[in-house]
Amino acid sequence: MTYLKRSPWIIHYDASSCNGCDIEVLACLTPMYDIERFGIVNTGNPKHADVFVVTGSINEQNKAVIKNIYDQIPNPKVVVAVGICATSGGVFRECYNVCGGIDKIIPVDVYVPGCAARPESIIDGIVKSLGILEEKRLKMKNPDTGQSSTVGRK
Amino acid sequence: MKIEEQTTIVIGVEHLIGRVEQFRKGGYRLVQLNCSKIGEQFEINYCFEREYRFENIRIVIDFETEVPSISGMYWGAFVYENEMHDLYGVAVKGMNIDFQGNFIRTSVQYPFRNPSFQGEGPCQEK
Amino acid sequence: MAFFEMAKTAIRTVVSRPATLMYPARPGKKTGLSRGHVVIDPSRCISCGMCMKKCPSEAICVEKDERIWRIDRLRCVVCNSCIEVCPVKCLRMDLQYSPALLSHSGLETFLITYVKPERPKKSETGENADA
Amino acid sequence: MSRKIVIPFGPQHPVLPEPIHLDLVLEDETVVDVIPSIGYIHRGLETLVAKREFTEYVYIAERTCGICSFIHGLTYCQGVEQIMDLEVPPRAHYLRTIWSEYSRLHSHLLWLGLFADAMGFENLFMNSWRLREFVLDILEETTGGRVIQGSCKIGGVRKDISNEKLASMAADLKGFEAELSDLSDVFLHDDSVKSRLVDVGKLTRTDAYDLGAMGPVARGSGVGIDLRKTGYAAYRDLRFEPVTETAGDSYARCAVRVRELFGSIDLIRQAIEKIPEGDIEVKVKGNPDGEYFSRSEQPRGELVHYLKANGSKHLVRSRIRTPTLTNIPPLVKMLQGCELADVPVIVLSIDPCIGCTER
Repeated sequence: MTYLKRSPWIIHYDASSCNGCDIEVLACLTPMYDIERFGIVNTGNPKHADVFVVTGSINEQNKAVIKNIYDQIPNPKVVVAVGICATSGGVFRECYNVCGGIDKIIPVDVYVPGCAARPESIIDGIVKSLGILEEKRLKMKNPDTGQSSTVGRK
Repeated sequence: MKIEEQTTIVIGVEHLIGRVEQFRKGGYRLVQLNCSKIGEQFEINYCFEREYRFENIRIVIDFETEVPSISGMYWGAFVYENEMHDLYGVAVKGMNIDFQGNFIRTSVQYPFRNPSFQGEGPCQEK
Repeated sequence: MAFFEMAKTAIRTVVSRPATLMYPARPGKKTGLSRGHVVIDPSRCISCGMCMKKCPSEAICVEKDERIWRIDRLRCVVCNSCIEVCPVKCLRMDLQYSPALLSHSGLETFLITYVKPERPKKSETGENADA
Repeated sequence: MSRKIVIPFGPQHPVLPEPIHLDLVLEDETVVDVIPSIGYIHRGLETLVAKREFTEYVYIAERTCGICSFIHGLTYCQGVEQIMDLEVPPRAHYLRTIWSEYSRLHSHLLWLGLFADAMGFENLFMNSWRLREFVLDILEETTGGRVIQGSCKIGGVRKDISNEKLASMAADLKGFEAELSDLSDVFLHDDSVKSRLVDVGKLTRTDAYDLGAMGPVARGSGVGIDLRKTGYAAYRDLRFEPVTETAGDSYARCAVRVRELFGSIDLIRQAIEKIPEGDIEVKVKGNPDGEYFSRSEQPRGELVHYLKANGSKHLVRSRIRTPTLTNIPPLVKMLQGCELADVPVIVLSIDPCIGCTER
């Protein structure tokens, strides 16, 4: 539970979602769900962020944008794919402009299903991702001892 | 029960500008432009409305035919014309703001001409 | 006047309960109709494949020969359409949403255990068998 | 001394919930020209008509946009029903109206929150979204989905609301309305809100009409077009007047939306009072053949679903013209001549919904 002592910041990017999951991610920040209780702050700046929350599937145009934002986030970082579109492409999988889930471009640590993902699932997903973030941090600090299952995760 | 009467008049490309001019003078607003591919032809609808009266004019053209832009009369038409160009490859002549095919950037050129699909059939692993 | 306005808000905020639902500490709210995830009763499925045909995101796979009903949780958009078309009502919507996963492993496979009741032999689909 | 510089705005920007890219041409601090470019969320979902049967396409149509999902579903279903000459039972019409108006409430509250956030008024953002949860709870209790409701189908609706539930919904509206008027006071009368909005992003009446502005953008400039007046669903039986303001600035657009919230509450009350008993759906037989421009009033303006069918079970063409697309030319006009610092407020004042614009 050490990770709850820290205050991870999230950055949210709408890849090509229908807005449904987006507004649910935002709803998590508002009084009813209030993930700020866990010290989580939504930031607009990738360089401040620890958790990258992506909604919607990858398409040809935002491939580069997502890669760019991902690269700008300092290590350690985790990626949370929120919603069916982000995890597999969902109903839009067959569209010509959609490449599929986020894991085609960047490694994803937590998959949150749901169409649209409910705020409760998003909270679950983000809290899960904090554990992984902590593991990654330990791993980074002392690469020998901090064995973790996240190494080499796709 | 029909919600509203919708009239569609098919005209030739050469009469397009004249007809649109009439709508413009009559105080109609532009609802939308849209293109559909029917067989080996494009069908372009120009919809206008005034006081909830909906009117539609349609031109049917070949793939190569150039369409005159109506953005001189309706400034806001550029979004639809650029979209038509980007998705179907309709050549529109004389747009006020021409994005040169960069309004909606797509992975495939003129994707709606021959829609392609990816992905797999219903039963597959992964 | 502005002061009284503010005082009213302040008092109300102090007196009333916080709006926050305190989600992980308290269970999330659910209503009777909430769409969580699809559950199958494998003992009643006649593997007619209607759910597979009508699924808008092609998340369901029914393999009649191997008697398998498979769903990809990371593809299912919980639209309720399979449940509506199921002729024997062996599918239902559970209120609990599917949990977050740590890897791309949403596939869940169920072995269909339905046994066709003794009837004069009918070829292929059991569609009319029990509807 | 003035030098022109180009500032790219977006696609990822702290104030934008969704990616839109604007190239702002600036002279000192003043925006002289704007070049919008979209396509970051383009999925090409209209092509899916060739893959999905017309009855299944409802699920795709609904997922065009997560904010006004119900109205997308309604407009699509209405289009197919008009082509097939299906007579939808009156109770279904009323249920559709009730859900549409709840969607409008939820969308406007969402927008008010985002708008407050763009102004830098965090508290107001939180309060709007807290109120919005009330609407979402009702939507979930009656349809099963919070943002993607999925309760519309061709020929009617998929779920009924019991009369007791309707009565309790009407009763709950009272407390909601009281809280809403507290909130709207801040939006309409607070000095700091006014100083950010009044005279920002002016759009004259002529410009609004000529450029094809729709919804609150048009009504904020005095153009009283409201597609609900065409009388689709049950709107023909209900009394309401389009809300208009004449100033044409961001404040007027905000005021239109705030007043529409109360209009929606009133419409819901009327609908609950008048709702008839009866079936909620009719059977769909055969395939559609024909074409129709199905139009409806979304929270953001006029939504057009153009559907063309040829008698097979796949439609030939579905074209979705969303209100944001038609509001882009007015946005360009509004931005010309504004200060750089006002750009986020003006962009948000048209309530951009990029997800459905790019489809």
